[in-house]
This record gives sequence, structure tokens and C-alpha cells, in this order.
Amino acid sequence: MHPYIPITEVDREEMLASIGAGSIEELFEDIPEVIRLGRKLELPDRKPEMELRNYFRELSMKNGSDYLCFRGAGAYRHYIPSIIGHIVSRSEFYTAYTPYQPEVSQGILQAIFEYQTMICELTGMDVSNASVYDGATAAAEAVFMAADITGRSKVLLPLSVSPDVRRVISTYCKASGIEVVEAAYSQGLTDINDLKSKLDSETAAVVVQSPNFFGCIEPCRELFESVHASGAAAVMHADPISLGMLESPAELGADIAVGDGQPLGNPLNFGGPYLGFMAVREKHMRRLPGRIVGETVDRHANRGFVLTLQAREQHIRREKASSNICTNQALNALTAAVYLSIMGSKGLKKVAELCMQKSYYAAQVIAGISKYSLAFGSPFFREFVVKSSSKAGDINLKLMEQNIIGGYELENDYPELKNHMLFCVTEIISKKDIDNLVNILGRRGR
Amino acid sequence: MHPYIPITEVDREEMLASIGAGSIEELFEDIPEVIRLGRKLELPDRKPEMELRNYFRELSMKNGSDYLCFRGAGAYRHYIPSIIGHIVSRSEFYTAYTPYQPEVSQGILQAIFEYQTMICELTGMDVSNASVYDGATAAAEAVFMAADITGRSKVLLPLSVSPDVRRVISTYCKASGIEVVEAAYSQGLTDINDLKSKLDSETAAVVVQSPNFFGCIEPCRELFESVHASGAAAVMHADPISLGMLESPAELGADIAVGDGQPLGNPLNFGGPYLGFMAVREKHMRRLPGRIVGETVDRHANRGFVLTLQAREQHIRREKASSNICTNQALNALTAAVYLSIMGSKGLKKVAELCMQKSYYAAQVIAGISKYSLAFGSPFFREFVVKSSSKAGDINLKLMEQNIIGGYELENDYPELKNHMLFCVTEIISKKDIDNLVNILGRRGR
Amino acid sequence: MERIELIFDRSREGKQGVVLPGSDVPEQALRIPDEYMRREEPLLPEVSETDVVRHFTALSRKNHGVDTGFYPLGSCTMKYNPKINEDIAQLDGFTGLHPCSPEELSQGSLEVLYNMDKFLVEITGMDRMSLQPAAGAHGELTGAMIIKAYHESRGDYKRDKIIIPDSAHGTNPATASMLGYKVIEVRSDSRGGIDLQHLKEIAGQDTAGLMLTNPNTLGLFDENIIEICRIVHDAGGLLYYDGANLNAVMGISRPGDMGFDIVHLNLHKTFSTPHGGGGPGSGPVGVKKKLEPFLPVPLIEKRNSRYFFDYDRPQSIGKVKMFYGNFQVILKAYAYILAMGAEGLKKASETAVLNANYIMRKLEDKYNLPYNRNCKHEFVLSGLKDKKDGITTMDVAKRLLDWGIHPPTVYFPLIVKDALMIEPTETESKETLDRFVEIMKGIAKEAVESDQLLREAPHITPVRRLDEVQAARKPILRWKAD
Amino acid sequence: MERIELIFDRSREGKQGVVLPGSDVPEQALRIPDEYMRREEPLLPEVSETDVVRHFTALSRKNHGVDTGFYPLGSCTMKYNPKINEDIAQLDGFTGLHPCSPEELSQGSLEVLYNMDKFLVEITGMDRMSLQPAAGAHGELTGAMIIKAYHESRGDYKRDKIIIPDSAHGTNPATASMLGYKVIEVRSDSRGGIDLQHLKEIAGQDTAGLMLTNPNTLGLFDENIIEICRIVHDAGGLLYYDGANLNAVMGISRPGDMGFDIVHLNLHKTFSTPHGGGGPGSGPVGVKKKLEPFLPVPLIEKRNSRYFFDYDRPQSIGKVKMFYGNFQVILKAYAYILAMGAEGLKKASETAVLNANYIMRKLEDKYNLPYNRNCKHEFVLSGLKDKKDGITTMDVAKRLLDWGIHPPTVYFPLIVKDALMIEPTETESKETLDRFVEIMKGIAKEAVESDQLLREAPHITPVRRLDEVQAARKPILRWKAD
Ligand SMILES: Cc1ncc(COP(=O)(O)O)c(C=O)c1O
Ligand SMILES: Cc1ncc(COP(=O)(O)O)c(C=O)c1O
Repeated sequence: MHPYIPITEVDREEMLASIGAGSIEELFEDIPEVIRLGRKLELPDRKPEMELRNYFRELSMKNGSDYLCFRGAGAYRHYIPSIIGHIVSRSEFYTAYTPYQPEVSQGILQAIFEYQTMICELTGMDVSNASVYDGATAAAEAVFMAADITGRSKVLLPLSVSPDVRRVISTYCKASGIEVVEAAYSQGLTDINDLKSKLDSETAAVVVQSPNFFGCIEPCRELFESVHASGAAAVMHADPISLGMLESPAELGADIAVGDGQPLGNPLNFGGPYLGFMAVREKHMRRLPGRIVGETVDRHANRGFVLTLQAREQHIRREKASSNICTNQALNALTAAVYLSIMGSKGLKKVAELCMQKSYYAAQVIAGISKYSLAFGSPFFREFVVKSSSKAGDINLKLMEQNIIGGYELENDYPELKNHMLFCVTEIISKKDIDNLVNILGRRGR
Repeated sequence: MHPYIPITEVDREEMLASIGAGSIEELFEDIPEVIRLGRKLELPDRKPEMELRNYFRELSMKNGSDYLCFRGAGAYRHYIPSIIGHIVSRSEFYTAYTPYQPEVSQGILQAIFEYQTMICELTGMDVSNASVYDGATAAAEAVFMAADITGRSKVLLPLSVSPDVRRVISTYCKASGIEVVEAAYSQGLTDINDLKSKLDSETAAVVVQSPNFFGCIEPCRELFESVHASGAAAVMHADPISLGMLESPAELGADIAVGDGQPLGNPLNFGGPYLGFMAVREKHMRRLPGRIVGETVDRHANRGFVLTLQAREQHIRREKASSNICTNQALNALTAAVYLSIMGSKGLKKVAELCMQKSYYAAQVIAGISKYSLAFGSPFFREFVVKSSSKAGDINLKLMEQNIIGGYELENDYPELKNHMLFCVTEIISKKDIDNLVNILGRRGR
Repeated sequence: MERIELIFDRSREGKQGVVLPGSDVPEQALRIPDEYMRREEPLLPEVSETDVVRHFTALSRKNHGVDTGFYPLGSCTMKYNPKINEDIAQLDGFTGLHPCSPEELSQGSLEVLYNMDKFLVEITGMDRMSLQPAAGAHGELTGAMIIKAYHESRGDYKRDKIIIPDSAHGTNPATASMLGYKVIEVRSDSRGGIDLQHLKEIAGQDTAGLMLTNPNTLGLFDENIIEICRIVHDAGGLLYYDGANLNAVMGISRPGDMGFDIVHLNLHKTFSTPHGGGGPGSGPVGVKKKLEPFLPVPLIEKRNSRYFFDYDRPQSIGKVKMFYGNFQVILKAYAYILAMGAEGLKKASETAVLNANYIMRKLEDKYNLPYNRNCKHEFVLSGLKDKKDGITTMDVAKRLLDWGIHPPTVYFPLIVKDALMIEPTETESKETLDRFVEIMKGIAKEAVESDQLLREAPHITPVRRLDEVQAARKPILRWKAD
Repeated sequence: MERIELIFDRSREGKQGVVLPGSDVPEQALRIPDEYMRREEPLLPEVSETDVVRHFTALSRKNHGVDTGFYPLGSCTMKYNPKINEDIAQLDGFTGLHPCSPEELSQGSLEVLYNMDKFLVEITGMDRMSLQPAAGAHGELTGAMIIKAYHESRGDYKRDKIIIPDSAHGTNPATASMLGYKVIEVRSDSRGGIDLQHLKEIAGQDTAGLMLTNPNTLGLFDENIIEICRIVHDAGGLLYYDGANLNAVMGISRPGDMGFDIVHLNLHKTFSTPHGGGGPGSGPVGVKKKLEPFLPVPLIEKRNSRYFFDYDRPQSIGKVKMFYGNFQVILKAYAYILAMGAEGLKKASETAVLNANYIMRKLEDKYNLPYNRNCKHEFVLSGLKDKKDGITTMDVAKRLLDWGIHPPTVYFPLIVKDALMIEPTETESKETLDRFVEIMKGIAKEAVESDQLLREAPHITPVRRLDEVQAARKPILRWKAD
């Protein structure tokens, strides 16, 4: 027998007889002979569970996941409380699909309703959807929304926005005829003059990330004022941990808040699955893409939750839908909801403060080493850019020998930032870890 | 706040007021001053969850659990199918206690009923209890039962029974006035002549382990005939994996079948928790110690399960109970039930056969090395005794350098078996592992 | 069952979940200036660990999943999710890997991605895959971008239409129009396939491509697939295969061999990864040789047994997602393929088809079967044959809930009136199928004899039938403190 | 709710769960001779992985645990089981360690055992612990063996009686008589403590020891404990502390300081390890200096920061269990102590006592409170004050089930008529306590106004009230193939 196929030989015969088919092949007779695969697929021999386990244990050890890691750049290693795994591994959650049948899906529906509330609280917005694929696609969807709202078709992207986020927005925009214009940065922040000079009556949206890719906190209020002055929509790409401490997008004037919810309890997993969150002001509610859960009552007037405002969605509106998204990142949204529940406002703030204190400490001691300095003078959160007089690549190799993954090399994305490294320090990094890093950085070149 | 204590300061004040107490201390006023602890307990400062996780990760790595291990001697590394963890980690199971309230405990009750059935099927017996602490205490309880049944007070223990099992039986017997007499072994098997010579009208029970501590399969039928001839009860300590293939205790003539259920899906865990199983013929049903689950009906005649025959137990009978056992090893019994379900008779037999084939292969190739030979000529299961002309301790040190835990050194328990090692080979050991072992064993001394 | 409070209702000032350590670094003189700090705390729940565990455990118990019962939700392939895959996906070496780790330290995960590309190429008959898209619809979007990029790379800007069958899933037209394509619907014929005549009429110089699910959403294999491909190709369009239904044909027939140029798969359907209550999924996209240059960056290459990212792909459409896709989902699917092997995958498809036909034939007595052909892995019924007035397909669905069975997909595809789209999958035992048939027949009987039971269904679920109209009319989309 | 078939009912010839690999060693000429092989296969279920998962998942959903709701089961300390402890206990380095591994390779686990001994010594005020006993009753047995060994070591063979209060848990007398001791019951006085006069009368040269729970099973601290110890000690007996109720006094008062010679703890109660549906537990035994030589072997020692087993203890009673105890349970308890620290443990006891008194005072209106004193971590009520004829404590218990609350321990201790023994623990929030009070009051009202509701309770559980008498009369203790 093959694993996971519980139909026995006897069953098969009985069932074929019941259908009136002479063989399984008969059931496939409608497939033209020429396009039938006349051979076995070339795949490795199947592995029994025991071998599978051994193979993957060994494979996983080929990764250096146990290295001390000072890299963020869009994915963050925060502490994940134990209970999260215990909850998201409840099979009633993870083996279910989209709650099309609300009467037997109140668990995930209520959890998403709670998630939406928490995202609204963090962002200060009125309405959140149930998640999209990730922070980058959330930003791209926000740009589409903005184009739709404003009837315009240009988006301004400051270079201080994460390169990957910009890439995804660009891919989406290019394919759908929205023009992408970049804006410069200075001192690690969006260059407001450059931005202003590029804002015009064709601008549908400006996407500002804060804390931005360099970790710097943007002067959002000022930026958004300019954006609004030109009639464009302000899209803010925010970090959810920072929102435990920093002013909310809504207060700062954003029209659409997006971001990646990964830091809220989701493991790194080599880049996914994460979740994109999206929240808007009430007036844009019906343009929001993706699932939204709403409260209602059952026939006995008991409270219950359902997927709602489905007239926005592809399965109802088809080509007129606000997006094509169907499957989203529900389990990651559940994870975020559990994380935010176990943390509470106080806990989240504490995490944010620990990140701030430790990253400020790290920045200070690294900058204290000769050959290293901080690239930008702006306030930052969790990440900061260090400039070195040695080659960033060499530094990282040296660190790797000591089982440390050093800062992200910015030259990859910013040719002008040669030997600039983006360091990330979260609450799980100890003083000892930082001092150890500094110690190695400070050693004379080999 | 302290973790796991959700009463807030405000709550506390409110509650004290409601009770009418001025302070928490007031609630402890009935404890005489002199025996109040006037100081803080001296314990390490509490660790936040994050630190706890790090501490234990590091601590666990101080164990050599990843060494290739050829040791059994009462605890066996068999393959544990994935689904077991998924089921026993369902919190409705593991956060419950003894099912005193059957209406909200049908889950564990039915599972134990199924467990009892499986143990009956394996052992061929009529009635099984819901588990006792481990295989050794099961054997001790069986001896107590036998003393009770026969009204006699001597037990015969062949030396081929596991030393730890004998130790536990002896501890129990000594404290309760049952005489323990040892019987010799020869060729790795109970010496039937010695046994016969010691059987008399005072003998309540003989405990035979098969496969015994040396891995050898005892001639149980013959042994039990002699036992019965003297009017004593035959207690068979059996290995549950071997019962997938070997004749059942009931067929062999045992009156009471016991054993350790650890191999049925329970991890090694440095010796526990495991579970002792106990099964008897119907006539002894009411003398069986421990919980027993029975089928019944509810007030609407629907089937349900309850703890039953409680008139045997301490909470009803107090000093007249058949044992003092209360908490047992329910979760391990559940584990065993899931294991036996996922394996089925075919799977269990296959595991047993793989153990046999691989251990016979290992025995043959080890015996093929000069300086090594098999100590006994009897058929064996999963374990076999190797005699070496070098020091067992040295051999094991040499193996340890290669990340291998070699055979159990029998001299610890059997002074006459100098440089004899008990090797264990289960289905998870590959030919490559065995060949690797043999290779190292075969190398010239250092 | 009692209603479960919102987690916010459990909140009490001063309660706390996890305990965090204090700061171990010296207090810093510099810090983020106050002007950046939020003035109002977000109102997150203040609850204890016990509260959180009880709350979400209780919620989970109000959810139906594959592990709690049969889930024949058509088009979604709700097969059993092997537990070993979950364990593998939890290995620290995989979960802990930062996506920006040096390649030298990512060889394990890169091997997964590299091999998975190869496996899916073999299974689909395509030439190259990108594993980046996060779900089926995301794969469609990526595929449609590739279609666009391809035509434009040839200087062909006139192709502004995508042809989509009237039976298609909503994501197909939604995808096309997201990129500004006009959607042209092609009719289905009486056997449930594409109306060839109609297709010929609409395919032309403005055709960018055709998106097709095959077997289609009726669960029927389009026998004219070769001809369909020829027509579209002749018109200069590309053929897009929506792989949602690949579970019917693994090891039996490959989209690449059928003539498709682009395909997306749903790893969360065909390849057994759990659906997570709505996601995450994974929607790899495969293409034929000529479209390879347009795939998203990066791809994974191997040289001297070392895996690395290839970003140097000038014609690439770019990135459609941060990093490299939903890695953990891909990992589970990869483990599934390794567990099944070639024979296992074929057996899965054969059995999925067997199971569907078995149920279909047992139900055609009581339910309308609009297309009387052998189906593939699923089939669509058109409501009850005999029933009291006003009894709907929705009533049938809701009544199934009382039996612990998740209803089939309902009212889709749109071309079948009162549709019930039933996909049993291969991981169900005959006993489960027989029980389902029995219950469905029982419901058919109730529809005639005790229709009130249906109208008021479900009866024993945590809540009774919910008012979706009110939800949409007066949207309450979040809790608010009062 | 539908009844769940037995796993055996799902069995079908040919179905299989896990797939095992083939043998990779050459076929051996030698094998176990056929005469040893079983002639009849055991009838284990032949089921698929999906079957097993669905079956046991469904069973789990019919079980009440701490994670599903309040569980004030007196004497059992059903506190919240921290999840981090479960994670720690699943670390491969711990689960995978063979008990016969060389000491050099067991240092991590030995450190746990070594430190735990030290921690428990500090918490109890004893001088040395053995962690070997698997549960409370097993600890009692070990302790009683030590009592015996102690007296015998002094050539004192006349002590054949153990004194036990009439309020004691059943395991106490059962333990004593397992070792051939005669059990002498000492009466309780009007304040719920031991009747000193009676104790004086029965304590004597034949007294081996006294077993006592303090706070006792009434939840009351025996204020005369010093005097009690004096009387027994003067008679030459030993004092045994049943630590089931230690959750009341951690960091506040220690059995060692009270005068006890031997103590057992229940790690599965006081130290938060899960009860596992009935086990496993862990019942460490601690003793005063003079009894140390009798502790089971091995103990763990440390020299030059290396841990090792000490078997060289000639006066030891021997082993009471294979290997070294329920290691994994001990590990969780150890993690708990590290998480709580000294202040946390004290706060736990204080709060457990606060919670119990809070509920007690709220319920004394409607339920009889036989001992009107401040209680410790639990208290015992003696049935309803006002009720319709024939309404029993069992009815109250069963009615609680309808509210998702596990009933208190009932009809124990035996000296209280219609006892309801309520132990909320410190891990419950005030809201949960308030809700419980409200429900208990509601039930009291029903007992007068709508007693039928109680008599027929529970109403909404998976099964209704079960017939325990029939179960015992016609025992069906296993499934049989028909
Ligand atoms: C036929 C078909 N196409 C596309 C999709 C979209 O896939 P996803 O939900 O993974 O985005 C679905 C999902 O149900 C589908 O059934
Ligand atoms: C007072 C008392 N003593 C002893 C025991 C026995 O402990 P265990 O069940 O762990 O054997 C219990 C268990 O409920 C108890 O409450």
C-alpha cells in the first residue's frame, strides 16, 4: 500500500464493479492517447517515514540556522513564545480551509476577527483585511487600491523603502501599466525635496516605509502632508513590533497601512510563509482586497462570524474584483493574533523597547571601534547602518568563521553604499552576543 | 507579575476584602509561628521563558543522545511514527486527570479500553488493566497477586530476568515479607533443573522473562509446566514488540503477563515515563491492581465507558485494596494504543522481523571478528550477548570516540560475565550502522 | 455550546502573558526621540497565558478540519495532511534560517528548492519552475505577467484579451483584469468542455492567452485539449494551465504534454500541504523553454554540488514576493513527493478519480448529474432531483454539517444550476465514502419527507445558520471598546 | 454528538498505517525457530493513518482537560501546565537519551536530577531526595519501606502499625497494608485536625509511623502539628508527610520544619506537570538525615563538576522502579521551579490559598461548610443547604459538567457527608472563580426550583449519566471480534 491511500485492493475491485468500469484505466479513457504519459515519472523511490525523517534531519543540518545572526532586512528573529506552536498546531485550525461554511468555522473566523481588531489597534485604522501574502504584496495591493481611489497611475517609491518591496511593487505596476518613479534618500531618510519635486497630479500614491529599510524612522507626518497636498494617497509600510512604541500610521496621516506581520510570532523559515497586513480608513473599506471577517447573528440571534463584503472578491465579482487573491495567510494571521494576545500592549512595548535599547547599545559600541562608524544620524529602530573602511564581504567572512552572520551588505542593492552593513539587533540578542561581535569586529585584519 | 498566576493586585485586594481578611498573611495565621519559614527559599532567580529555552537547549546538548546506540537492556529505541506526538500532544488528553467524571472523559476512557483490548490481544489474556508504573513494578505487583492467589509467600527469580526487574521485585518483597529465591541460568536460559529443585509448596510465583535479559527466548512452555506442577503461578514478563511475532504468554501457559510498554512508541527519556502492562486470565480479574475501564451505557442506553471494578481500589477499599496505585501511566498507555493502531498486526510483526533479521545479522558479523564470539547458542530476539577477549570497558571507550554507544557491560550485574556485552539491534539500525560498528570493533587495539 | 467571549473581553488591567527578560545593556543616553512615540497605546488584550491557551483552544474546537472529518470541498483537494511533514517543517534547521543568510549557510534549504523545481518540472512536463508565488491566484498573476512580458518582448502590444471558459474559477478572470486584460468568456459545450466553434470565433490577433483548468471545474477532462491548444497557438496566444485540479492526472497526463505553455500548481491542494484555515499555500509556476527568461528572480542553480541563487536574468518579470516563496509549504510538499514516489503519485490520482466516480454513480439516482460522463477527481451535481419547494443546494450543504461532514463547494461552477461540487480525494477510505453516500441519500429523503429539517439546518453546530446578508449590510469588522 | 466507533470497528483487511522500510541486511540462514512463533496473529486494528488521526482526534475532543476549562478537582491541584515545559521536554537531547548511556554522555540529564534533588530539599526542608518513585502512591510505598527499613536497622521489629487519620486519602492505608502494616485510624477533632487525645491513646511501641497530609484533605492546616510530631516521635514512630497538598505552603512552611521525617511530593500536582489523563506523575521522596542511608539507589552525586550515579549505598531499600524515575516529568517540574523562582512559588501558594478562601466564602451561603475556618488551598463543602429530596452531591457534580466545568472531588474525604472538595489553584483568574461561584449558586437554586435538571444532569455532554453499577456487575473490559 502507498501511504495516505487507504483504499485496499478489495475496495478497488468492489468500487470499479459498482461504477461499472472494468479497470481504473477505463476511467481515464477520455484523455487522448498521445498526451498520456506512457512511462513512470522519474522521481526518487519513495521513502518510508523513517528514512524521510533521517533524510530531512540531515538536510536541515546543512543550514547554518544556529549561527548568531545580526541580519534583518525584512525578516526578524524575535522571541516566539511557546504557546504559539501549541495553538497553531491544533489540527482543527491547520487542516481547515477558508471558512466558507461559517457554522463549522467559528474558530478561525473569530480568531481572524480578533486579528483584524488588533491590526486596527496597531495601525490606528478602521478596517483590516484577513491578510495577504506578505508585506511586499500588501504594498503592491495598496498601490493598486490607491490608483483605483485616485484614478491616477503613478507611484512614488523612495529608495529608503526595502528593495524587495520596491521590486515587488514594480513588478506588479509594470504588468498593469502603473508608472513607478523612485525618490532619493539622504541621511537614511526619504529626501523630502526630491519627493516633492516628483509629486504631481498623476501621482496615485507614495509608499513610505518607517522604520525604513535602513532602520531609520521617517518624518512621516511631514511626508504625508506633502503627499496629500498633491492629492495622492499615502501608503505607509510599517513594522508591527515598532508599533508597540511608535506612532501609528493613522495618527501620522497614512491612508493605507501595510506591512509584514512576520515578526509577530512567525519563524524565519527562509522567507516564508509570512503575512501581509493591510488596514484602511472606513471610507476605503469596500476597495480593500482579500477576505474580511464580519460579525453577524444566527437564526437564534446568537453572535457569529462570517466572511463578508464578498462583493469585492473574485469568486463573486470575477473580473471586477478588487484583487484576485483567494488563499491568503490565515495560519500566519492566527499566529500574529496569538502573539499579540500573549504580549498585550505592555509586552509588545517591552519588546520594542528592548530592541531599541539593545540596538542603540550595539550601534554605539560598534561605532566605537576604529574603522567603523554609523552611516546615518537619524533615529532608528532595531536596525542601523554601519560604514566600514574594510570590505564588508571580508568582515562577514571573518564573522562567519566565528559562527556569526554579520550585517546585511547594502552594496547588493545600493551601489553607492559600498562597505555599508545593515545590522539588526532584537530582544533575543544578549549583551554578550553584541560584545562578542564587537570583539571580533575590532580585531586587526588577518 | 509571576508567570502562570493571573490574579492581579487589584483582584487580590478585592478578594481579600470579600473574604474579610486584612492581608494574605492572615490566611496563614493557623500555621504556628515557629514552623513558618522566615526567609526566602534559596532557589535560582526565576528565568523568563526566553532564558529558560536557551538554558535547556544548551543543557540538552550536554547529553550524547545523538550517538549511535547499541544498548537495550530494558529500554529500546524503536521507530516512533510521527502521528503519535500529534495525538498525545492534544491538550484535552494530557491536561486531564484520571477520568473520575466519565461523561467528560470518554476520550481517554475509550482509548484505554482500546489499549486494554490490544494488550489482551498481544498477551492472549482476558483482562488487562490500564497500566502501572513500569515493567518492573508490574512484575512486583504480579508477585503480590500470586501470593494473594496462592496464599504462599516465596517467589523464584531466574537470574536471566532483568537485574533491575529483580531488584524492584526484591525491594517490594523484602518490605512485605515475601521470600525471594534466585534460580540459575545456563546457555543464557533459565536452568530448568535448578528451578525445579527450588520449586516447592511455598512457592507463590515464578517470574520468567522472555525474551530474557540476555535477549534469549526462554522455553516457557516447559518452565511453566513445572511451575504449575508445584501449584505456583507463572508470571511472564514479555516484550510487547516481540509479541508481534512470538507466541503469546497465554498460549505458553502463563497466568499473569506483564511487561514494559515503552517500546510501543514511548521515547527513551532517560528511563521514564514508561508503562507497565498487566494482563490476567478472567478468574483473576478482581485481584488485578490499578484502574480498569469497562463498557456500559448512559441513561439513554448509549454506549459509554467508565472506570470499573473499583471495589479493588484504594479510594474505595483503602487498606483492603489490591494495591495502593492511584496515578498510573495513562498517557503512555495512550501512546501504546496509538502505536499499535498505526502499526496493526502486520506492522508490528514487520518491526519484530526487522529486529530479528538485523540482530541476527549483527550477531553473525560481530562473531566473525576474531576476539569476539557469541556467548550463548540460544535463539534470541533483538539482543544478544557477545564475549570478547578484550576489556569491555576499553571497547566501549573506543566506540565512544566514534560516537557509538556499544553493548551493555554485563559484568555490572553478572560478575561471572566478564567482558560480556549485551548488544541491541532494532529496526532503526541500518546495515551501514552495523558494518560501521563491526569495522571499529575489528580494528587492532590502540 | 456556549459562545466564546472575544479575547478582548477577557482582558484585565495588569494581567500579563509571557514574562520578558529585563534589558542587559547599559541604559543608553541616545534613544528614539519622544516625538516619534505613540501617544495612545494600542488596545491589545491584557490576558494571562492560561487565558490565551483556553481561548484559542476553545476556538479551535469550533472548527472543522480534515482531521475532524470528511471534507469533500470541490476544487480544493482537502486531502489528509501527513503528520511527518509537519514534523519535518518544524526542524530548527529549517524554521530558523534567515532568508538573507549566506548561501553557504543555506545549502539545506536551497537543496529543497532546487530539487522541488526538478520534481515539479517532471510532474508537469514543463521546462522550469519558479516556486515564488504564494498561492494559486498568485501563480496565475505571475503567469499572466509572463504572458504579457512574452508578447511585449516580441514587440507585440496588441494582445489585450485573455480567453477564459465560463466554467472557470473566479481567480482566472480576476487575475486577467488585474493586469488590464479584457476577459473574453468562451462557452462550454454540452459535454462540459470548451465549445470549439466558439473558441475559434474569438481567438485572434488580440488573444494574449487562454486560461484553462483541465480537468476543468466540472471535474471533466477536456478531450479536445489538443485542438484547443492548436487554435490558441495558431492565433499567437499562450496556453495557461490552472493546476488546481492536477490531483486527477499525476503520472497519467502532463499539462506540458497537453500543449500548455505555463502552469501553476497549488501545493496546498495536490501536494498535501495543510490549508491552514485559509492559507498559507504555495503556487509554483512552470513554463516552457521559451518563457524561461521571464520567470521571477531568483532561480536556484547548482554548480559543483553547491546551490546558489541566480539573479542574473535580465528578461525576468522581477519579483512577485519577498524572498523565495512560502518555503515551509514547499518543504512539506517536497516531503510528500519523496514519501509517495512516482507510483504513489499515480496511485493517488487513480484513487482520487476512482473515489469520485464511485460516489457520483451512487448519487445520480437522487441528485441531478448534468454531465453524464466518467468524471475525474471531482464531479458536479445540479441539486436534488426531488424535493419540496424552496429547498436549495444551500440547505443540503447546511444539513451535511449536522453529520460532521464539510459540505462540497456550492453554487460553483456558475454554469451549473444549484451546483454541488464534490471532491473526495484519495485519502478517504471506502467506509467514509459509503457513509457520505448514505447521508446524502438520507438528506434527499428528508428534502421530500421532512423538509423543515433541511430549511433549519444546521442543528447541532456551535452556531445555527448565520445571517450573511446582515453582516454585509451593517459591517462590524472589528471589536471596539465600549 | 455522534458516538465514536472503536478503532477496531474501523479495521479493514489490507489497510495499513505507517510504511516500514524493507530489510537492508542479507537474508540470514539462522533465525528464531518456528516453534517459538505465534500461531495466531493478535487482532490489532488494520487502519490507515487518516483513520488513526481522525479516531484519536475525535476521542480527544470528548475529553475535558485544564486547557478546555476550569478543573477544581480537590486534592489534585489541576493547575495550568505551562507550554514551555512541554517544549523543553520534547528536546531531542532529552527524549533520546538511553538510560544506560555512559555517565559522560548523560551529564545534561544528570544535572537536572541533581539540581532537582537540591531544589526539593530546599522547598521541603528535608535533607535528601530520591526522584525514583513514579507517583504519589509510589512515593508513599517507598516512604513506608524506609520506615520499615529504619526500624529494622535498629533491631526494632515490633512496630507493626501505621497511624492514619480518618480523613486520609485511600492510598495511605493501602500503602501501609501492602507492606503488612496494620492501619490504625486516628479520629479528627471538631476543627478538622487530628484528635490529640486519641492520638496519644493509640501511639505506642507498636507505632511504626504516622502518615499525614498537611494541610489535610479538608484543606485545613493542622495547628497542632508540632504536638502531633512530638507524640509520635516520643512513641518512637516516624512522621510521614503526604505532600499532595504542598501547593498551599511553598515558601511559607516546610514539612521538614514541621517535624516530618519523610515526605513525598507529587510533581504532577504542586509542580505543574500535566496529569496526562491519569498519569504519568512523579512522586519524589525526601528524608531527614538519619533516613538517608535507606533511600533507593541510585542517588546522583557531583564531583569536580561531573555528575554520577551512586549505587554504593549498602543500607538502601533497593530499587522501586527501573532506572531513575519518570525523568521527563521531573524535567518539566524542574523547568517550572526555574520559571517561578522562590518568590513565584510563594506567590503561587499564597494565591492558591486566596482563591480557595474567596470561593469558600462566596459559597457558604448555599452549601454547608462543616469547618468554618480559613482554609488553605482547598476546602470541603458538605452538600447543599437547601434542596429537594433526593438531590445529591453527585447531582451537583454532574450539573457542573453542563457548564464546561470539571466537578470538584466528591464524597471524599469520607468524614464529610456529601463532600465537595474544591481546589481552584492559583492559575485561575478571578473571572473564572466568579463564574464558578455564579454557576454553583445557580445550581443551588435549581436544586430547589428545578430539581429535575439536576437529577438528569449532565445534559449536553457527549454521553449522559453513565451506569457505573452495570459496568461493575457485568464487566465488559475489552472489545471482542464477533
Ligand atoms: C480552479 C481554481 N483555480 C485557482 C484557485 C486559486 O488558488 P488559491 O486559492 O491557491 O489562490 C482555486 C482555489 O480554490 C481553484 O479552485
Ligand atoms: C492526599 C493524596 N495522597 C496521595 C495521593 C496519591 O498520589 P498519586 O495519585 O500521585 O499516586 C493523592 C492523589 O490524588 C492524594 O490526593
